[in-house]
Amino acid sequence: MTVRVQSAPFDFGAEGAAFAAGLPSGAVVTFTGLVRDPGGLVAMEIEHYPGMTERAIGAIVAEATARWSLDGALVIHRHGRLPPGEPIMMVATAARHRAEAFQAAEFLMDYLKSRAPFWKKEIGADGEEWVAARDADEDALSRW
Amino acid sequence: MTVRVQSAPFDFGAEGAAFAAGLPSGAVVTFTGLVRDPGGLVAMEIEHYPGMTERAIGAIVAEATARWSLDGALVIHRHGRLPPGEPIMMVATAARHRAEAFQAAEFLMDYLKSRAPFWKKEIGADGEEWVAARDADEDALSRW
Amino acid sequence: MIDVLYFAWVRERIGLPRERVETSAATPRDLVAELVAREDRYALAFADLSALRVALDQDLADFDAPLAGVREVAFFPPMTGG
Amino acid sequence: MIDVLYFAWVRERIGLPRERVETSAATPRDLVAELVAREDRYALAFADLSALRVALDQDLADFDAPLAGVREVAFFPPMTGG
Repeated sequence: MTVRVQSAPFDFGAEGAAFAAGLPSGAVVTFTGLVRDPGGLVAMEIEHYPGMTERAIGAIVAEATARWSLDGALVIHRHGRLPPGEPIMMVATAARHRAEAFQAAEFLMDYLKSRAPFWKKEIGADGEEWVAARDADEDALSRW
Repeated sequence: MTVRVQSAPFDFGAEGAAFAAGLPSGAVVTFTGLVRDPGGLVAMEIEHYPGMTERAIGAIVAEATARWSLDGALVIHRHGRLPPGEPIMMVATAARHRAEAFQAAEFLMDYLKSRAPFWKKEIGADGEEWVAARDADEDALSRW
Repeated sequence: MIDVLYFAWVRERIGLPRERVETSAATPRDLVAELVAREDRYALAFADLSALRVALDQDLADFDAPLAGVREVAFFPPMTGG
Repeated sequence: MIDVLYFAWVRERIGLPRERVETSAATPRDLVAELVAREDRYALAFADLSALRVALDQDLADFDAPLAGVREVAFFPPMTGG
């Protein structure tokens, strides 16, 4: 189980391939969140709470590995100023069967969205705005 | 939307990164199926039905793009003799929000498992055996 | 004349991947009955139709679907791709 | 003395990322009341507690949880990571 919190960019394809290499799993799922530009975005600024971030993500990953039979799990989350198109974060899960890998990846994403201390701010040409939490993200937790 | 049926190996990380490059999406999901070795496996032999394969996968991808708002979808499936550890197939989906990307990827997988004309045979040191279809795979279709 | 294709263990039991068959069968089920009457290897391959699938011109179909106008029939076990 | 941390727009409204506070507040809710009484910028930041979250020693907690023994309190809006 690997957790990395970093400002540096990463190549989600290379990370996914490195994650899967050598695992005995038949099923590998990756999710990657990218900076989307709905128009006029200069950058996404991501603030986090050092110390609590690693602790919260570690607890979420531990819960996922307790619920599903995983051969591996990976979480990478960036902070700082990210230009459009760059990856913000990724999760990867590996399991014997696809249902477990998919469920664990969705669980990790749902909890990372609402329980890991990151805050996104959109920097536009005309100003800045904190991204508001979506009710749908909080609601997503109730299915687990 | 890209569909490839091939005997050649592929690098699922590189394919995933190439798929995501240039897409406006915030969410990219990949699933990769690998040849798992439960012990003593020499190779996995995958037979398919040329012509029907491309037709069936095309119909499944079309159904997924009709159901979800996708910016892109990719399916690669191999046939022939594959050694343990190599990728058998992958799907990738890209969408604005993660729920759509996850659902479309799971839908593609469920239908590819049971509706695309591929058959797996395990080649072991002591003999060969066709992989039996799992009831769980057929049952998985009922949720869509 | 119709092209009949076999895959996976159906192909192995029958011993060939495809053949052209002269038939006036109205449905895949009728065609299976004609083949089974020919030789034991067909009887072995088609012993349990519930374990088999059929495609007509490369689309999954029912064993009771009409064969009229169909050029290619394929018999195979449930798919195990993915 | 307790370390109080602020993140995102809470930090921006209060104008600093962290401070040490002399307090005998029993809960985060009591601590907020003390801060709000100090200056308008705190009142602005804490105007709607339902829009805020609190962590005690880096674990999410309730605004009515006991502060006894806690060394670090953090206030912030709902998380938007992922």
